[in-house]
Formats: sequence, C-alpha cells, structure tokens
Amino acid sequence: MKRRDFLRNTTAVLGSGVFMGASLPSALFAQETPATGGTLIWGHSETTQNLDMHQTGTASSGRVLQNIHSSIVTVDKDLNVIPGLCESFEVAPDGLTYTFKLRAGVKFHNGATMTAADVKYSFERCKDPATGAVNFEVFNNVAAVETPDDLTVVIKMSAVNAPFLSRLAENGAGVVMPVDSGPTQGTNPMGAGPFKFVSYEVGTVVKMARFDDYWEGPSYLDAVEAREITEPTTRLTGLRTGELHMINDIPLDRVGELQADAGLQVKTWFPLNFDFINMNHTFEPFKDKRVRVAFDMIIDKEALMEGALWGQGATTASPSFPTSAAYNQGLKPRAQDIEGAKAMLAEAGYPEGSLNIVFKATTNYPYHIETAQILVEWFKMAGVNLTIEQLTWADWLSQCWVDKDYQMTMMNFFTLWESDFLYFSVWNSTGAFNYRAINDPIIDDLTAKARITVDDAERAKIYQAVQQQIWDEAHDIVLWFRNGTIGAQPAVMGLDTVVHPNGSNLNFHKVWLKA
Amino acid sequence: MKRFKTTKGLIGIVLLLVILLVAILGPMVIPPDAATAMDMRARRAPPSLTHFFGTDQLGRDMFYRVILGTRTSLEIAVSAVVMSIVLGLPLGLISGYLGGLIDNVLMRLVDTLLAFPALLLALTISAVLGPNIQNTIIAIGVAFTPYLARIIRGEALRVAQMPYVEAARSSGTTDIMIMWRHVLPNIMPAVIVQSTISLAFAILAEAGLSFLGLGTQPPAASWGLMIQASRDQLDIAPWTALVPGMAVALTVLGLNMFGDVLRDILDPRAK
Amino acid sequence: MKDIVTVDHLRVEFSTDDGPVIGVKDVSFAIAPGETLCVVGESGSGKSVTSLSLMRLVEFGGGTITNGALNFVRMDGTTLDVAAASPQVMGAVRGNEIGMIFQEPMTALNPVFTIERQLTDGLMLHKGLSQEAATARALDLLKSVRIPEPERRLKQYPHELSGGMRQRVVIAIAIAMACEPKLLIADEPTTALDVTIQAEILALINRLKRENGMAVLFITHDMAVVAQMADRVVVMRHGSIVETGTVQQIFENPQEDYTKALLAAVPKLGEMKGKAAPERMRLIGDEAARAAQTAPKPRKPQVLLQVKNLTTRFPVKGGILRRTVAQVHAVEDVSFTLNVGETLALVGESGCGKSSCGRSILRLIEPTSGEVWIGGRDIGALNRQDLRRARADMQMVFQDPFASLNPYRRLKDQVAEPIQNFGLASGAELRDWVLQLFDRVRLPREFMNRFPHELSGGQRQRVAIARALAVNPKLIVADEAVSALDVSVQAQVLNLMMELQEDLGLSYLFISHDMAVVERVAHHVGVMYLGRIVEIGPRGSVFDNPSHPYTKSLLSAVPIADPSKRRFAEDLAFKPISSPIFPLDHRPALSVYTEVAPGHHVLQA
Amino acid sequence: MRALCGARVLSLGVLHMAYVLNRLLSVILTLFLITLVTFAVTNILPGDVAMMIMGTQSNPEALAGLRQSLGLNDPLLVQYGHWVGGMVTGDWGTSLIFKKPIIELLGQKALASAIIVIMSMTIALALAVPLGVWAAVHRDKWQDTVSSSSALMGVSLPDFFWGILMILVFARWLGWFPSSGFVDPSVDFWATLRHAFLPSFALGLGLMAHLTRMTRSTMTGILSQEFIRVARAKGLAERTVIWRYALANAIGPVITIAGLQIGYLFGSIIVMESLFGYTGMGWLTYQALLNRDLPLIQYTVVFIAAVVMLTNLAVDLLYVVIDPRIRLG
Repeated sequence: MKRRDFLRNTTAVLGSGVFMGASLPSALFAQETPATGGTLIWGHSETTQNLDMHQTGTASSGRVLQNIHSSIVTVDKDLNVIPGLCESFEVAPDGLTYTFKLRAGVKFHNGATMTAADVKYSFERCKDPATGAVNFEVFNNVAAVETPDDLTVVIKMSAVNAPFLSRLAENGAGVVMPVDSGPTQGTNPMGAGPFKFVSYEVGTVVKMARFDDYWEGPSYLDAVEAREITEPTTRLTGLRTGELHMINDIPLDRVGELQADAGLQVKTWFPLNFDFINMNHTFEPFKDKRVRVAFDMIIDKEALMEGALWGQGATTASPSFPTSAAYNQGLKPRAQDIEGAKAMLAEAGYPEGSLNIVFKATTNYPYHIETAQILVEWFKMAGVNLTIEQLTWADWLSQCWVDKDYQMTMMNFFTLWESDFLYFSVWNSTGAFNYRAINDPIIDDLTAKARITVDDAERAKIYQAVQQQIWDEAHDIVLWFRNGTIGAQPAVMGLDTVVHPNGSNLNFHKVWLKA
Repeated sequence: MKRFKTTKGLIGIVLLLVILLVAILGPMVIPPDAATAMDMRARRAPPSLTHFFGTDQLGRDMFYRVILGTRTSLEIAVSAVVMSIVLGLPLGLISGYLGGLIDNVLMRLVDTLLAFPALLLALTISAVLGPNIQNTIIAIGVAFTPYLARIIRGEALRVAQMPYVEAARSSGTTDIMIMWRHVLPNIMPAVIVQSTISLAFAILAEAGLSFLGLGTQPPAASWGLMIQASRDQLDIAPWTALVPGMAVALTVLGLNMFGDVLRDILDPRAK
Repeated sequence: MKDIVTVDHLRVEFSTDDGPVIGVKDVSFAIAPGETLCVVGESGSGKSVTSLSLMRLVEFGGGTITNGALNFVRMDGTTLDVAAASPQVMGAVRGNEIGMIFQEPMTALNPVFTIERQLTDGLMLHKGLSQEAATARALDLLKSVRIPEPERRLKQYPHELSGGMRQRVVIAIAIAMACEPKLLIADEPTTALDVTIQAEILALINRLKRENGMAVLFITHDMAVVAQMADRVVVMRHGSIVETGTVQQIFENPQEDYTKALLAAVPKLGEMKGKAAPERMRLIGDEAARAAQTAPKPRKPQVLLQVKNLTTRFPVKGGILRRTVAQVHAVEDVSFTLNVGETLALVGESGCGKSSCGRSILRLIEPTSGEVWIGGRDIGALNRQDLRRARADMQMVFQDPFASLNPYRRLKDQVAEPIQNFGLASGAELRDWVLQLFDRVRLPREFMNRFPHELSGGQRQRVAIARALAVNPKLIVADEAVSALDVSVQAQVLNLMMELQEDLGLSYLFISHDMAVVERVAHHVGVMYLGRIVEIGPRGSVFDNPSHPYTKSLLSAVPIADPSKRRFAEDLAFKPISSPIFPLDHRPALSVYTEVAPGHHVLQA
Repeated sequence: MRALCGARVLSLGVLHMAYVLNRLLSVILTLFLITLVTFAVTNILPGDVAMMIMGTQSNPEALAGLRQSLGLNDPLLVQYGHWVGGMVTGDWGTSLIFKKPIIELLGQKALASAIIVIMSMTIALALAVPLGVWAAVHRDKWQDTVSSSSALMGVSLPDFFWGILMILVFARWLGWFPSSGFVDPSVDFWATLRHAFLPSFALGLGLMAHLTRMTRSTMTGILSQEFIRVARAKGLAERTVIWRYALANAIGPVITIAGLQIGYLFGSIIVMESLFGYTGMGWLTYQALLNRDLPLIQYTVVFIAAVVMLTNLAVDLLYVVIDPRIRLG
C-alpha cells in the first residue's frame, strides 16, 4: 500500500522545475548604485586543493581560481564564445588557423603587461604533458603557437578541431598566465583576473584582494575570503548567525527552508549538472536493449527527482545544455510502467526475481545514495533485486570509471554546452569517458560526422539524432538537471552576476556589500 | 547495597532481554519491507500516532527501522567483539604470561596496530575487499584487537604472579595448562567488562564506517547507519538521531549493568 | 583516677548486601589515664570495630553505632559522648585528643605527600600553627619517636623509609597534637613488622605512655604482645567480651574456656627447653589427639635433601640495552642437609633470603649456582621435562591461603591437579584419591565441590596442604605456611603438619619468621641474614646457645607470652639490615663456619 | 620477587635514564614497523592521486601524463627508499593535492590539532574527575548510577551528534561561540580559544566516559587504603581527605588513561575537525586518504603515530613527577 501511495503522491506534489530564480529582498534594491569596499566572507562547500589552474581538475579549486584568472575567450549568457583577454578572434575558413588580437594594456597581478608571449607560454604549458594539465587535450591538434607581434597570437592546427574555441572558454584551458609563472602557480596563483591571490591556509581559507588594474575595471569588494566549511549544517549555521555573507551549495533538502526565511537571499539556478544512471554494457543482461529499456521504464523520473533532489532540479531526457541549439526538445523521459517493464524483462528472458543487480553509488554525492534507495523499491516491484554498494569517491573512480567493474551505477557531469566534447567522449565507442563500454555504430557515425560538419544548425541536428539514439537504445538513463544554489545575507548585492553562465563557476567581480 | 546492585542487574537483564527479543522477534513480526517502505508525504515527520518515532528523510518509519535495525547492529557489534576477543585473547595471554622476548615482539606488533589509524584500515578493507557486513565486522574486529590484547596482557601479567600460579607450576602443571586453568578464568572478568564497553563502541563504529561506505548498505536499516544518516538533519529532525541514539544508549546501559552482574555470576566468590 | 574513656554497651551494625550484620554486639570497658588496655581476639572478634567506633571512623566502612555510649573526657574536662557527637566536633577530637596508629605502616602514609606535609597538616588544622611552627614541631615529633636523621626524613616520601621508620612516623602523627594526647589507639601496630622492629615500636609506645601519661588502647591478636604490653586485658570473641582482667589474672588464672584455649594455642618461646623432639600444640578439646601422639619413633638419620653452596642472585637491569648493572644477592652460598622425616626451619626477617632459598630449591626461581640433591638427583641439572616430573617429590605450601588457591576452581579440581599432571589417576580412582586427601587433612568431604572463598583461612591452608600431599612428595617447603592464620587455627594446622610428618615420614623445609613457632616444630634451625645462613644446628642447641650476634638479637626481640617476662621497657635500637645489592664485580667471601657444638655451626665474621 | 623491590628503590636513577632510552628505542622500532605497514597498505589501496585530481575528466592518456609529472611511476622499493630517506634527512617532499611542502602542512595542522587535543582533554578531565570522585564516594548508591549513566551517554551517541548539538545550541541559538573555523593563535589567541572551544567540548564528552570510570575505580581503591583512615583519624575534614589526600593518588592512573586516549582522540578529531571547519591533523589525514595523496598519507600516519607514542612516553614521565614513588633518583 505504502509504495503505491508514494508513487501517486510524489507525482501529485511535483511543481514545475525552477529556473533561475532569486527569492527576493535583493531584487527590490537591484537598481541601487553599487558601493565599493568590504570583505565578502564566503562559506565555500569544498576544499581547495592545488591552486595551479592548469593542474586543477576539481570544481572547488576552479570556483576560487575563476576570480584570479582571465581567459582569452569566454561565453555570454547564451553560451556564444566571446572575446575575453583578446579583442577579437578569427578562424580561418579551413579551420586550421586561429588568430587572436589581444587587448592592449592588460595587467597581470605582478604589474607586467600581457603580451602574446604570455599567451604562447600559457598554451604551451598546458599542452605539455609534463605539466600534468587537466585540459591538455584541448591543444591536441595544435601544431604551433606563433606570436607575430606583441598583441597577436596565431595558432596553427594540424587537423580541424571544431570545438577548439569553446573548449578554450571552458575551465582552465584558455587562461593566460605571465611568462615563467608556472612553477609558482600551485602555491601563488597569478593571472589577470579581478582578484589577487593573498593567501591560502590549506583547508581553512583562501583570501583574495581586489586587483585595481583589472582590465574590466576594479571590483567593488575590497577582498573575498573563501572559508572552507564542508559540513552542510555548519555552513547553514554560519549563514544564519551572520558569520558568513554567503554560502554556495545549500543542501537541496534545505533550500525550501531557507527560501522561507525572509532574512536571507536564496538563489537557485539550473543546470548545475545532469545525472544519469549507467548500465555496464559488458554485463550480460545489459547487452539486451530490452533490459535497458525496461529498466528505464521502471523509474519515475519526476518522483525520483522530488525524492532525491527535494524538487531542486528538472527532469530531462537529453543531457544537452537546455538552452543550447542541440537540445532535443522532442525527447521526453520514459513514463513509469512497471507492468510493462516486467513483461519486457520476461520477454528478454529475465522473469520476476531472476535479476540480481549490484548498484554502486558513491558517498561523494549523498543524493546518489538516496536515489539508489528509492530505485531499490521500484525495482523490487518489478521483480528485480537491486543491492546497493556504497563507494568512496576514490573507489568509485577506480572501480567504475577506470576498471569498468560494476553492473549499474550513476554519475553526474557538469552540463557541458560543447556538444562534441559531451557526445563524442561520453557515447562514442572510442570516447575517453565511455566507461559503460557502449558500442553503437550509429552513434559512432553521427559523432564522427558532426566533427567535420561546419554548419552549426546542421551539427545541432546531428546531435539531436544522437540524443534520440541514446534514448531509443536506453544506453543510459538520463534523469535530470540539478540546481545550483547560493544562500546569502540581504546585504550581498549583485548576486545575479556571481554564477558563470556555465553554471558551475563563481565570479565576484560585480558583487558588492550594502552598508 | 546488594539489593541495589541486584535491582540494577535486574534492570540490565530486562533491558538486554527486551533488546534481544526485539532483535529476534522483530523481523518475524514486522514485514521486512516495513523498514524500507517510503512515504513521500511524510518525509521527516515528527513522532505521531501514525509514526511512533517519526520518519526519516525518505519518509521511512523510524519505529520499524529501529526495530528491524536491532538485529543487524547487534550482529555486527557482537561478531566484531567476538573476533577481537578471538584474536586478542591468545595474543594478550601469551604475551602477558610468558613475558620476555615473545612479549616484547608481540607488544611491538600491538603498538604498531594501535598507532595505525583505524580509518586507513577501514578504507583499505572497504576498497580491497568491498563494502559489506562481513568486511565491516573484520574492520571493527581488527581495530579493536590491539586494545583488548593490551588489557588482557596486563591482566595476565598480574595473574601470572599470583601464588596459585606458582603453586600450579610447582605441582608440575605445564604452561599451557596453567594458562588454560588458572590464568584464563581469572582474567575473564576484565575481558567481560572490556567486551561490554567494546560492544557499545562497535555499534557506533559502524556508524562511522558507513560514512566511508563500509557498514550496512542502504536501504537496509542498522542503528549505526541511521545515526549516520541523521547527521545532516539533526537541527530539523532531531528524532532521526535520538531514536537510534536511545537504542544504542539503552543497549550500552543494559550491557553495563548486566556486565557487573555477569562478573558476579562468573565469580564464585560472589555466590 | 577518673577513667578517660568509658565504653558502655557498645553495639555496631554494618549494613550489607544481606541485611545488617553485627560487628560489635555488646561491649563495655573503661580506660584510666596512663593505662594500657589490650583488646585481644581473633579475626572477626570485633576488636578493630571497637577501636574505630571510638574515633567514629566506623561510619566510613558502612558501620553504624546503634547502641551504647562512648564517653570520652576531653581536654577541657567536659565529657563527650562520641557516639552522638557531630562531625565537626569529631573533626576537632580526632587526631587532636585521640591519636590512632594502624596496622599497615606500608600503606598508612600517603605515598604522594612528604612526611613533613603529613605531619604538619594536622598541626596546622588543630593548633592553628604557622607553617614554620608546624615544621619545627614536626621535627620535634620525629626526634621524640627516635627516627634517625629526622631533618632529612621531613623532606622524604614514605617509600623512601623502611617499614619501622614509617610506623614511627605514624606514631608521630598520632601523638602530634599535644605532648599528652589523652588517648592513643593502636590497632595491631606491629603485626606487619619484623620482630626486631616490633620490639622497637613496642618499646617506643611504652616510653611515650610513660613520659606523657596517656592512655593506650592496644588492639592485637598476639597474646605474646599482650603479655608484654597490657596493664589490663579485654578478650573479645564474636563481637562480645569474653573476659576482662588484669594482665596477670588473664595469663595466670584465666576463667573462661575460650581464654584458656587461646593461651594454650600460643607457643611460648623457651617452653621447649630441654625437649629433644618437636611437640604438638596443646589444644583445648584436642586432648585426645594429643594423647594419640606416639612417642617419636627413633629414625636412622637418612639424608633427603642436600643443598650445596646454593647461590641465587637477581639481576638489576639498567642501561639502554637493559644490561645487568648490579645484582641482588638473595641467597649466598647456602649449604645444609635435611633428613627424611625431619623439619629444618629457616628463620630470619623479611628480605633475608629465606623464601628465595626455598624457591631456588624447587627451581621456581633459577639458582645462580650450587647444587640441590634430592634422593640422589641433582635438581639443578634436570631439563624441563625431568624437572616437571621431579617436582612430584617436592611440593610447596604458600603463606597466603587466599592467594594460593585459584578462586575460580573447585577445591577438588585444585587438589586433583597435581595427580592429573603426573597422570597418576583418573575417573573414580582420582575421585577416591582426592577424597582420601580431604580426609587426611581433616576437611569434610562436602567441601570438595566448594570454591576457595567458601572456606576460612585455616581450611584453605588445609586444602593447600592436601594439594601438596597429592602426589606423595618427600619434601614440602612450607613458606610462612601458618603466618597468616589466627593463633588457634595456626596451632591446628601446625599439629596437622606434625601429624602428617609422623605418619608419612615427610620432611619439611619450614620457612618462618616466628621464633616461637619454630622452636615448637623444628628439628633443626637455620638462621638467615642477608642471604646467608649465619647459624645452623639442632633446635635445642641454637635456641639455648645462640652464638651469632644476629641470632642473639633476634631472640632477644621476640615477645614472650608471659607477663612476668617483660622485655620492652627501654628504647631499643637494633642494627638495621643492610642492602643485599652489590655491583656486578662484587665477589662475596665464601661462607665459613665454626662448629660450636655438635652439628651447630656459626658463620665466621 | 620481594627482594627485587628493594633493588628498585636503590638503583632508581640508573633505571630511569635507561627506562626513557629504552622506551625511545621501542618507539623508534614501532615507528619503523609503522612506516612499513603504512607503505604497504597505501600501495594496496586501489586508485591513485592522479585519478583523484582529474576526477571524471580523467582519461587514460591524461592520467598517464599526470602520473609521470607526479613521479608515481617509480618502482615501489625506490619510492619507499626515497620516503624513509627523506624522512630522516628532513626532506619530506610535497603534497600532491595541495602542492605544498608536507612539512609546512604538518606544522600548521599539528598546531591546530594540538590546541583541541589539549583543550578537549582538559575539559574531559575537568568533567570526569569530579564525576568519578562523586561516584566513588557514593559507591553503589544512586549517585554512582547517575554518574556512570551520564558518562555512558557520552559514548552512546557518536561524536558528531555532540558536535552538531554544540553548534546548534552555543553557536546558533545562544550565539556564544563561533560555529566554525580556526584562528591562528599568533593572530588572536582569545579567538583561537573561542573557535576551539566547541569542538573540544564535543570531543571531551566522548572522552569522559572512560575517564570517569577510571577515576571512579581508582578512587574506590584508594579510599579503602589505610592512609585515608589515617588522614581521617588526624581529624582532617572529609573534603580535604577526598580532594587532596585521595585525589593526589588517583590522578596518576587517570592521567595514564588520558594519555592512552590521545591515540583514540586522533581518530575522533577527523570527524570533529571536518564538522567545525577546524582543519587540523585529523582533517589532513582524511583528505590525504580520500585523495590517495600517498606521500601525505604516509607522513600524516607516521607523524600521528609518533605523536601518540611520544605523548604516552611523556605521560609516563609525568607520572614520575606526580608520583614520588617512581621519581628520578
């Protein structure tokens, strides 16, 4: 009885997905003139590690370093690549030469003026495997970085790489560091961003101060202190007691509670990331499409989202960035049909009670554990015995990601708007992130074709076809886009500008504190 | 005073009996599904007539969970403690009774184990052997062994110097028989006391381990897992911590009171 | 003179697990100033409870004074009923007007405070003295109890003092408050002390009493001490008074059977003079047994045990590598023989090596050198297996009947253990064997299934003897085997041992500190001092003609259970025993003896 | 054996130096064993730091490059040799995830942990000793039960429960203490103490149970000793008898237990430090372990082991100071 209640009610309770929305006080004063001064104390949800932008793969470090570095190109709200440290860029029609005209007079924190040599140094450092850069493969096809004059950078490619510019705008690859600053970047990061690095006390606090010569004009805040408080309850308490001006990552279950608090601002946005359930395609039952589709049918995505994310997200059947052209609007999540799923499983040779599946979930994402627990109940109804194994992040990475030693799991990815990176690496049979061992010739063909398709609209169509194929075959079960959240004191102004359009980075350039 | 002690012991025995009954009968009386059935209308519902002990973040009934979790928790705790006794008792006994070089070597080993962080041990076991209840028991049992070995060694050392041991030796009893007949019975009270304390620690250790993925795997219920899950909701749903917490507290209390009585029962002097 | 203390119908109850237990039933007595009243009785007689009641300390042990008055004349002449006094008043009386000495000098002082602090805190509390004045007074007190180097002692901690010195400090604390405390309570003050030190302490108490005119309430179980100390005696049993009288009345003309029995059980030093063989104790009600004692059959002396140049040293470890840096010379070049069916007593004060000697013979500790021959076998040369088997011939009975039995095993199992060890019997045969052993030591058969705690000390010691007898040994080493027993029980156990000797032809190595007992049971006596035998010979010869200075002082210090032979009027100071620790390269001289009488050897200086 | 007692008193001076050196030797031996075990265990652990840095962006090619640059490809024996060699010469290398010299990291974090370890132990003793004495004085009465039950409460609920409770009560509702963070004592010592108080208090509650028990049983034994009767017979107030005479004797064993608990404490601070954003050794070890930062794991483990063992040594020596019976000659 209870289970049926559960199903009916969760669907009934569901509201519509929340898009960008800041609950009030701040909106009222949005027109005020920004005041300069003050130190913003930010309760950061994660620990900052290596401070070298090139070597940093973790979102936590990136979130902080975003304020210290500037990238040669960036994206606007609509995810179009726009100039950053360059005034303009130009792609040769053959797609093999990129020419960047740099802004004049851009200052680094050390007082030096940026020249083409700095760009060359930065790109080559990132490309060099010895650097151990996380995004080094962005430069895979780069044959040479040439500097005809101080303000011109010409990049020669050995082969066409359509996504190159977008990748530069992504985390880290496009940042420009002063020549020879590499060895000290890890401990004393330096770039051309709005804030200068002041100090880092490992695990406790990163301090940054306004850089007055920032090329887009100085920031309002004197300084930003990113205090690292990983425990959600403690972070919430800090915000409530006024010890912190702002926190990121409000636990999803607490968003409603904070929104109800008139004394605080809450900002949620989506998508922070998307989640999907993975089935190992080398595991016998999952070789059969019917089993995968049946599994998809067992899951009520809306109810699951409500249960695991407390409604802080929106279901989707496509992993593409929701506002991007590639997003396949026609796809809808499969509706729950447990009887149908049962029948399909029986047809595939797995009658009720014959399937025993181990679901590996990582404790790194507590909501994955909650998701798994809810799944267990539905799968039980469909006659599938699901057992959860909890893994630490390191174990998940080594077992699921590297060794592909799992039957079923789930993961999230920051929602990448660059389709090639997303679909080729995740679903192409040779893709670097194809940890499910998916081998679908149709997807392989489509993703290869997209790479050499120059017309944007045409490419988008191809990617929509890829999404359709993923859905049809149920290679993975795409669940939802998850919200990002920020909570702040009423005095924190300009909160709308904090979140980078890619949904994951935070930038304090235009934030100010009301007296 | 005796009356007081007897009442105390009686309370302890009653407590433990109730807990044991719950552990044994719980799964027979209550359908096993009751611990995992979710009610999304009543997430984190406070204690009420429909949910005696409230519900957790997934709307699962805390009353059923705590009852069905009893057996798991006790199984883990008891097995782990038994394991630490099986490993630690011979170690401590031999070390303490024989002394000398053997003692030195064994104690250096024990020191090493003691200084070795339990966390690293748990992570290694979880990563290499996999997260399940058996391995949780191994992790806790191994982690407790050096403490127990230490205590037993101290006791064995004390008993080995008692005249009755000398008397036994002078009447031709072999070392093995002396350890078995004379040393072992006399160190048992200390072992029992230590075990009752260890049981409490073992229940809580499981809570800590489930943080690392070891321990009971959800959605199954155990006290440790429930306590761990309460961590992020303590301020808005305190019952999620208090309900399993009280279960542990009552068990610990019962064990403690019973421990004193058990010592008396085993001690012929107190009859 | 008016009595300083009048105890009137005192009754003390203890609340226990099994309801109230009566500690003292009905006790009345009075003490006059300058008088020593001895309360004597065996354990459980309520004598200590009586003394603790006078201080109202009995409450801290869970006791309550349920009846009676304890009238005490205070310094200001008023009379206080201690039983009804408030804690505040008692605080002012305790230590100030009534001083108390306890039994265990080793534990009577707080180990973590200096002697000075323990002496001065009471002075500062009761007399309001300044720190300096209190220290000065403390020094005076230490001088008056004749502690050597009193200035140094003030700064020392209790563990740095010997037992005798500690008891002097406790006495100093007890008499600290005034030159004439009204009353000094001494609860078994010398029981735990060596005989020479006991003599010194008794003399000290006598002197202080004499000089200060205080009253002394002296609690003891030792009739010999009573004879030496008492003006008047109260004999207690089971919480009631059996008999009261002057010391002469009690000793010369006891009225009650219990008193007579008590006195009979006490061996009096010197009473064996002129008797060739040991003699059983005269026990009241045991006349039949005594009559049954056949005249000792003359035996042809046949050597059972021969000890040659036995030396045992314990290493004192030090240095990084735990090397041996010095040695305790516990047993040093000891030689003697013991004949079949005879008893050799080793006597001496604590630390003299007599116990180590016994253990070395059994190889419970490994001797450093020397030979031990039993029945033609050198024990020292046996390997582990053979030694285990050889131990069937030699068994040991230990001092503490509480600690020498495993509390967790049934008595029959403990007695059967040696038999099983040697595989001598099993099943019904084993049971019968154990049964016989219980009969042999006169223990009821139903005790077989009991645990040690259900038995009294004497019964336990019988079990220990049964266990020792189990494998028909030839030699029994009895290490202070009767020292912890009440005097009447001690007499019974001694008689049992002598009876067994006669019946079974056992040889005893009887290790003891009690000269009077030794005189009673031994054929031969060896006196040990600093690990060596300083004098050895036939019992009569050694006791009648002690030739070594140490033997002489030892014998002069023994209290005699005869009030007409008082010995401790004047301060005594025996030579303290020196340390048995020597550097590694110390080469002790060989023991060379002079024969002063046939078989009577004395160590040459 | 009795004879040996005399020997002890006499050659105490010699014995004590030797004792200290002997203990130090065994500490070094144990540390060596720990380096071996730690090294072996950390190398059994699946996964590596390169993977952790890359996360879900890792692909075989990228991992290989990163591993190369981190020097993870050396043979094991070479790595062990490097490690032990570096440990001895003071070249402790760099943390792979934090890119900071390990020696510097340990220095900072050890200070933070030292503060809460000391503070929590002080709080635990301040609570446990009176409670234990109270129980001992009223042995087997209701007070005894109340004392042991309340001490048991401390261990019946996990550390984080008390930690969160502290945060809610003292930071959020009462606002007396900051909810999180660590302040360097050289900056503002008072703030350091304020920040350390709540985690220390929560830790102290966990430690209390055992200490209370120990105090109770030691005091019970001491209260039955003759010198207590002597003290009473002197007419000293019961207060003085218990709190001065008896306690002075009980404190030694209690401190020994407290010393042994340091090891346990280094386990509990992991949770408490994360909870309070108070990053010390526990937190550092945890991060190192989670991120498979092998050099950091190895140094934190050995460092903590060394601290624990040296603390115990120090406690034993402290005991010598407290208890004159074993004072240096």
